[in-house]
Amino acid sequence: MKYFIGRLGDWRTTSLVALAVTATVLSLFIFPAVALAQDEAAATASQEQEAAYTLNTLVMFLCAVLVLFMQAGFAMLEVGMNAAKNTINILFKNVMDLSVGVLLFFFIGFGLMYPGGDYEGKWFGFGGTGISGMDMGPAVDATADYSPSADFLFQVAFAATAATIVSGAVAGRMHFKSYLVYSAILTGLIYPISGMWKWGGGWLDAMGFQDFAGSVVVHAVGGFAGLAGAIVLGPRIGRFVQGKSVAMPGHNITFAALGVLILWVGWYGFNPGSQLTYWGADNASITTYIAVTTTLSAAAGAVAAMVVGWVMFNKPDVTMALNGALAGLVGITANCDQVALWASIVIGLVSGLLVVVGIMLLDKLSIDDPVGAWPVHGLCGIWGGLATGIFGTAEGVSFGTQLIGTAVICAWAFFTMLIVFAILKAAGILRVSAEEETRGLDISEHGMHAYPQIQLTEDHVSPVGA
Amino acid sequence: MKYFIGRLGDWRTTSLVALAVTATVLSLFIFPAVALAQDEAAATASQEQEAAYTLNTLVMFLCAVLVLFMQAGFAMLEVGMNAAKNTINILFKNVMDLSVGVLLFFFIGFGLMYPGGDYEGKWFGFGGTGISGMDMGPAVDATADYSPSADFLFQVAFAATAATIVSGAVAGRMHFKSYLVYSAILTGLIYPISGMWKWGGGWLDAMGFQDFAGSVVVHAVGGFAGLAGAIVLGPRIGRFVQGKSVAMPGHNITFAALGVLILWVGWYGFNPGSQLTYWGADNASITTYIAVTTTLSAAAGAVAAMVVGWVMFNKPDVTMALNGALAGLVGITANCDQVALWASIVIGLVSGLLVVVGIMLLDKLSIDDPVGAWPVHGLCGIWGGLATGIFGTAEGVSFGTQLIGTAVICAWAFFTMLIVFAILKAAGILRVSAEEETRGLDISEHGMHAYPQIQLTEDHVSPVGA
Amino acid sequence: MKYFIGRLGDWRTTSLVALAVTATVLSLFIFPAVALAQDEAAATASQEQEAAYTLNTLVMFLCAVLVLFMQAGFAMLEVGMNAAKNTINILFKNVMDLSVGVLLFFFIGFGLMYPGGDYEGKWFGFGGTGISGMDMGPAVDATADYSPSADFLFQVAFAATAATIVSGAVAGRMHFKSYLVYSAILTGLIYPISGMWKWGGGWLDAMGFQDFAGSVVVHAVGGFAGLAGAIVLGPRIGRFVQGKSVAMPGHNITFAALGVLILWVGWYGFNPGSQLTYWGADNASITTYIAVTTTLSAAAGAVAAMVVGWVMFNKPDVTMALNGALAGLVGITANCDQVALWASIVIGLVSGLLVVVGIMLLDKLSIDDPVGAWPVHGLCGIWGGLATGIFGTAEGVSFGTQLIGTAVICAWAFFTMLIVFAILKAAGILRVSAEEETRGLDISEHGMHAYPQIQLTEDHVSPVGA
Amino acid sequence: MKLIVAIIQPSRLEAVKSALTEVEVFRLTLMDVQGFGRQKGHTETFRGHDLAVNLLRKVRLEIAVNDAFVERAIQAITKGGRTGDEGEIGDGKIFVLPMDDCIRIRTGERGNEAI
Amino acid sequence: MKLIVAIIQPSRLEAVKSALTEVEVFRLTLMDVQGFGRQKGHTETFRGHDLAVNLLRKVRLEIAVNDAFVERAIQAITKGGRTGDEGEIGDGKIFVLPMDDCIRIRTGERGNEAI
Amino acid sequence: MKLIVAIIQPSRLEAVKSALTEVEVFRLTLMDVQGFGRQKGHTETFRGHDLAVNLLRKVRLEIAVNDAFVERAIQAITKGGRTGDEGEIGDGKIFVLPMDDCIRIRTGERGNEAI
Ligand SMILES: Nc1ncnc2c1ncn2[C@@H]1O[C@H](COP(=O)(O)OP(=O)(O)O)[C@@H](O)[C@H]1O
Ligand SMILES: Nc1ncnc2c1ncn2[C@@H]1O[C@H](COP(=O)(O)OP(=O)(O)O)[C@@H](O)[C@H]1O
Ligand SMILES: Nc1ncnc2c1ncn2[C@@H]1O[C@H](COP(=O)(O)OP(=O)(O)O)[C@@H](O)[C@H]1O
Repeated sequence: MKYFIGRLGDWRTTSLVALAVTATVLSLFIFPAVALAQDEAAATASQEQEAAYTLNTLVMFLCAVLVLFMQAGFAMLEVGMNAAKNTINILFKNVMDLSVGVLLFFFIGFGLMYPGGDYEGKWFGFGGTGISGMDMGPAVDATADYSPSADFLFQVAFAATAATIVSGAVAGRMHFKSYLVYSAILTGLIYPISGMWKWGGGWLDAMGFQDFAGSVVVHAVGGFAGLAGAIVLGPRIGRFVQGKSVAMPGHNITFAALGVLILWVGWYGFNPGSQLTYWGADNASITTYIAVTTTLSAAAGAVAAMVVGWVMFNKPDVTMALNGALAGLVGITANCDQVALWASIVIGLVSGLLVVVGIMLLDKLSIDDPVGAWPVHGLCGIWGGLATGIFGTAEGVSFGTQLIGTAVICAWAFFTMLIVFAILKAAGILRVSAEEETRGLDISEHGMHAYPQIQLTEDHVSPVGA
Repeated sequence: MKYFIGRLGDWRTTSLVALAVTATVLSLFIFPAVALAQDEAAATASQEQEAAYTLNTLVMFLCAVLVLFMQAGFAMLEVGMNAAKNTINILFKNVMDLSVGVLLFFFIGFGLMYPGGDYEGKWFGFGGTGISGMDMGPAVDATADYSPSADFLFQVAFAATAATIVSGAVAGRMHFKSYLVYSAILTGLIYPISGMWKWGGGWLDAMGFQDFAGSVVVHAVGGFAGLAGAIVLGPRIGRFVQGKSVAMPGHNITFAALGVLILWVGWYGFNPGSQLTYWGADNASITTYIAVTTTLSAAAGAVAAMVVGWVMFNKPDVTMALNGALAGLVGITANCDQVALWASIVIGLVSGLLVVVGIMLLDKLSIDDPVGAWPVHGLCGIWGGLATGIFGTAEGVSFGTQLIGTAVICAWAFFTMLIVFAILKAAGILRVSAEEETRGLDISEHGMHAYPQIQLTEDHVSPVGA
Repeated sequence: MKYFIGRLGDWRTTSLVALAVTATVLSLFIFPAVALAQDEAAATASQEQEAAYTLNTLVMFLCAVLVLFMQAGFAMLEVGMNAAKNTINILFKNVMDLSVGVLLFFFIGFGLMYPGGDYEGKWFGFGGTGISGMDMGPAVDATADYSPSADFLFQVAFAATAATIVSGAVAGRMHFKSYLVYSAILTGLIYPISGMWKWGGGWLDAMGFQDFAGSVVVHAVGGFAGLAGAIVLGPRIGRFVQGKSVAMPGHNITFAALGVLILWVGWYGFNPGSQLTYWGADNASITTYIAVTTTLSAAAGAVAAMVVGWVMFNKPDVTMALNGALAGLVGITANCDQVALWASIVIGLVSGLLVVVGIMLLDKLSIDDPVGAWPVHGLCGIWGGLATGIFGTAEGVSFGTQLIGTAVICAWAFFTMLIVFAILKAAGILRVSAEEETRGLDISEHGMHAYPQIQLTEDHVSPVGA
Repeated sequence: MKLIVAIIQPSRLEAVKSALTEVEVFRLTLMDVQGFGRQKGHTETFRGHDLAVNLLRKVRLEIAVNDAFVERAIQAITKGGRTGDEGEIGDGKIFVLPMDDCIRIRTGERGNEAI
Repeated sequence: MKLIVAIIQPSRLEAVKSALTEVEVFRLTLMDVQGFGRQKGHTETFRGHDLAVNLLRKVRLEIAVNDAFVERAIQAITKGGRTGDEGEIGDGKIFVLPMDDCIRIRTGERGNEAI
Repeated sequence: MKLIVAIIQPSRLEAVKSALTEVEVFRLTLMDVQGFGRQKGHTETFRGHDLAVNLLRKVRLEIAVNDAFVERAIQAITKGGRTGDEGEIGDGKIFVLPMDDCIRIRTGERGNEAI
């Protein structure tokens, strides 16, 4: 009987996935008609327009590929910074963030985030399922800046990034099925709704809030969603002993460093790609300018975090430097198009400092965020939003507006996800049992070892003084 | 004496490589003349043609780089899914698939696959060694769509992909030198010949067979060559005990997942790149449309395989989801340019289901394919070919033709390679001894450990009931 | 007291980093003015110029991203080829080569390397700090070939490559802080000064010395700087026992192979990207021609090194093949634009042979270069420079000039770095103590294990005969 | 002199070490082992196959003690080694072996002083 | 009571375990070890260097038994542990050590019952 | 017959092996272990946290010898096992255990010949 209910429990949640499948089948009858209707509409465009459309579309496509590559970076970073016994679980979550994310963003998210001109300045809108104006044949509208498919690909890569940030913050103790539910809600609802406020032409955009490539819209959303998860879940067993913070070292720093280097590379899709139109000397110039500010900030972040860590802990700590590079990347994301080069270095230096402070702050508050998702993406996401107000040179940029926009989006992500996690907790499917956690999610959730041939030791390290 | 013969045996096969070297020297006297003759021929082209040529060439180049990156993906996937004691061997095979493949495709393969217009509708042709119409200087023919070098680079990357698929299917028991022989034959002969039938303008192309980016031409060829290898070699020791299939877990799932994510990324070169001409709003639009169908199918494949695996084995199995993503990618490869978005999701879902079924089928048949090369590339390659007939919207596409083309190419790859492997077996150089296999190919073939500092356990897991 | 001095020692060197930070603050007051002044200067350009500028800039940007990705390749290769106990240290060095390198190249290096037209034919010049003619807004000069930011990004990626090559040669025994000093000097001074001689329009360029993408300017500089480091540092403990060379196997060959495959892929940015202008059928054609020679040489290098290794050591050794592929890539780098295809194969074959010879030569000389940085980058860098004189077809190329240019640059890198390393040695901060070395740099320098959950064995292998 | 060999749960290592410290046993050698006993193993899967894992991770302690310390060491291990209040199947065993001699390598001391 | 220590070939582990089960010895502890004996090692290479690997992978079993079980356990290990019919050099050794006491941690039981 | 168990520094392994070879002790089994003794551990860090690592890497040798070889084996290990001239804290211990029997698995030989 108990067994039967257990199965049911599984089913209740996997049925979510089944739902997505059903949605597919339903849509079978909707899409083709739309597509055919638009077939004829393909407008004729001037030669220059044609060239611009071509180039914008293809460069955006290549940038989207770089952003998608970041999934590998996140996977490696998160795996490396956690215990070996949770490796399968983390990899699985990352693959599913992307896969479930793609499908849900396709069915719901894209329509919510880019509802179209009718919803300008609004809080909410829905432009329909799938990708409007998208067709398998010739360009629907060659006078547009780029193809709708390139746009979708680029946007879905961003959505998957926001989702995957959380994975690291909740590592080691969350039920896999609950994670799937979370992931679906974030990419299908939470992210696109606040994303619409800015990038979909919603109220924050109308207000003049600026966030070029998503320090706030993407990273802070992921970071604060992760914080909500970390708080509701509570720390891993043994992470705080009698109020004292105990390190739980990651099992493979090579993977972690590889992950960061991949993320750094992927960011060249994330930030420069967000220019969206690259055609023309001016656009191309700005696109590469963005790449330079991004690089300088990342480098400054790594150096600052190394120095700060060195001073504070008396040894140069590579995990700090790695987090610092990411912090610099997050911090510059909102303003990479509009700050001076010196400012990009300052933004990176501050980001590198902030990430160390953020990690220590969470330790003080006894919040367990295994990979530092909040310090990197949440805190430096805020910093990116505010730095735009401080160093930004774009017309109309104002610190006040930046403050409001940043605060609102962070609060949105934090509180909605707090509710989602709280509901999952109330339903009793959020956190695995202590025994399952101790054995590791790989065995308890997936019945597999990531490294079956290696005898791993886990308990032979103790906090100083114990 | 015995020792001497042993050395001779080595030599007989390494001499194959020596042959390639000799071929190089011979060609020294052929190429320069050709090149010089064409030097003057460079035609003048209109400005639009020039722009198109430039953009097509450069985007194809970048796509080729993405496809070449897939080599890293295959290496990581195959290494991760096999025992640690065969790691060096697998890495070596992958590096050599690429290196030997590049040289042989240059000397023979490219000429066989693209023999030129004279062989239209034919079964066989040879356009000469090297790259015809290729020159180090200015564009030979600027009215062409793209440069011959870009074309060669793109095509050679595909050939290396076909070759490397097999590596996983024959892992753990094949002599390294035999593998080199196989690899040379596949990239030099088997793949280019059937490739010519379709992409070289041969008889299948004339018949109307469609395979956009190679579900059949590349993946099914690799998959069925691998199947032939797996059958002739027989299973690894301990893989089937008294008719019962025994799992031999891969030693590092992190590497496997990294490999799949790299492959996913590389596929954006494979499929969208196969558009070949990207200039113009229409082409650019289709290129990115292809990227979207590819993404949707991969995501659907991963989700479907996860769900099916979850239902059947009662636990979500990440190796299934990873294989499912690849399956979705293979399934959409033939038709990514001509199916509706909903259809791409259906194709992915079916692929995800098929790959699980395929893995179980091989187990039933006691065929040992360590990484699932056949279920992923062979079975879903067929599915991709047939799905083109079902969901395809291109003019002239017909299920019957798809069935014939798919069957013929699969049979060609399977039977020719069956013969090659059988000959190697008859020569006694196909499979290593039981003792060598047990110790692992790394030590017995290469005298090296991949992880010399780690004490690896191998035998401490037994099948249920034993 | 002793403790206090120890702290001071740390501080003396970390203060170097602090200096960089100060420099930033100073520059705050210089940059904005420059930027604003140029704001208005944006010239109008013809449509064709505009298209060329756009395409050149964007393709250079993408190539720069590929070159930056090589950092991940170097990190993986070097980590994999060394003992596990030095992993953190190597990763940290690689991340810092990039981060410190970016900042120093920005402040000093770029101005030294590209001082501008006034310094044509000279030995030395300084064009100012930062990136001249760079602006965050529209293109400063749309009649230029590409944006200054794209240029900077591409060049800084090269500088970081030169720096990171050394990391492998000095692995396992050098103080981290000394490495930071070295890295800053190389990217800030040594590399840009000799780089200016050729690429900055200096005296070697005026003389007709040719080095397309940097076999000499980048790789030989890194290789010889590494050699200087390896000599001054002396071999690792246990590497040469009574004059006999003892292997110290790398701990993870999978990482090493992944690194090489990433480097191979990254090289498509390094070599083809060095065409700098890609617009027009001719440029595009040459760009991809370069990609093909690069590919052929890499493949030939891998095959040659495998065969040579197989003949000499009686077993196919994957580390030789991997080094061979890199050797082929280095050898073709100087001349990839101007040699015939057959020549590119010959260059690769010779590179593959040379790398094996180079490794054995260092062993004979009792010089310990853990990853073979000198054989790969130094020796094959020389070969690349000379091969340009042998096989090159560009106008004015001469073996004599190549010989001079190659010799001068190698000597420059070798002797200046010899001095730098000697000074660090005299200051007593170059090499860690024997005890620290034995325990590994990860613990002694960084207080961290890369793989804390794995029990690693180190001493259980002994040289034959011992 | 006795050599005490104890097979314990990895999760009890810290507790056992504390308990031993309390009875003034400060020195020991430990290694990772795999145990096969009454405790049930679990089932793992890989690509749809079930694998029975009967060998469970344990930690093996080796403690050389003078005769006077034998009983307290045993008590300490028993106390620290129990999972929960009642102990659980799989908590392990202690084996007491006679020992003829003990030598400290550094000094060459022998016998009781060397322990 | 005896403590039987057996060093065997990793490839014979399954056979030894079956043989022990047949004679009703169900509990044991095992660990991975490296052996140095008459069996020749092999040569490894790394970048053109030969390395002699004299230390070979073995598995070490530790089995506490009552006196009545000693002989059967020895027979079972000898039977299961031989490679091929004749056995091969390197098949390993069995050491029988006297044991003074045995304690089950969970219950505190001692002596023969605890084994 | 005795079973000699020696806990040594990993860095002394080669020296101990040579010294044993000199006194004609050719066979042994070794394993990686972690030791806890008088030698101080070190402090590690991870993201700003200090971790005390008290368990230090050691190698454990197990050597079955006939009575006549016991003393020389002990001397050899003591000689080879010392770090520097004086030895250092942490150089380890040798435990000598009585052994009732020894069996060679391949041949079934027992007692002194089997060692
Ligand atoms: N007779 C024995 N010989 C060697 N090891 C034993 C013996 N009995 C138990 N062990 C070790 O103790 C562990 C726990 O034993 P088990 O029978 O599972 O539980 P319990 O200690 O509660 O009886 C086993 O996994 C094994 O490692
Ligand atoms: N005297 C010994 N002391 C400790 N271990 C031994 C001893 N003799 C043999 N062994 C172990 O048994 C293994 C096999 O021994 P070996 O001499 O190679 O073959 P055989 O058992 O056939 O005599 C060795 O690798 C070693 O681990
Ligand atoms: N009584 C003991 N029981 C078990 N192992 C011991 C004992 N004493 C020492 N050891 C082992 O020997 C190692 C060295 O001991 P330690 O006290 O640090 O130095 P020393 O050997 O110089 O006294 C320890 O790490 C431990 O592995």
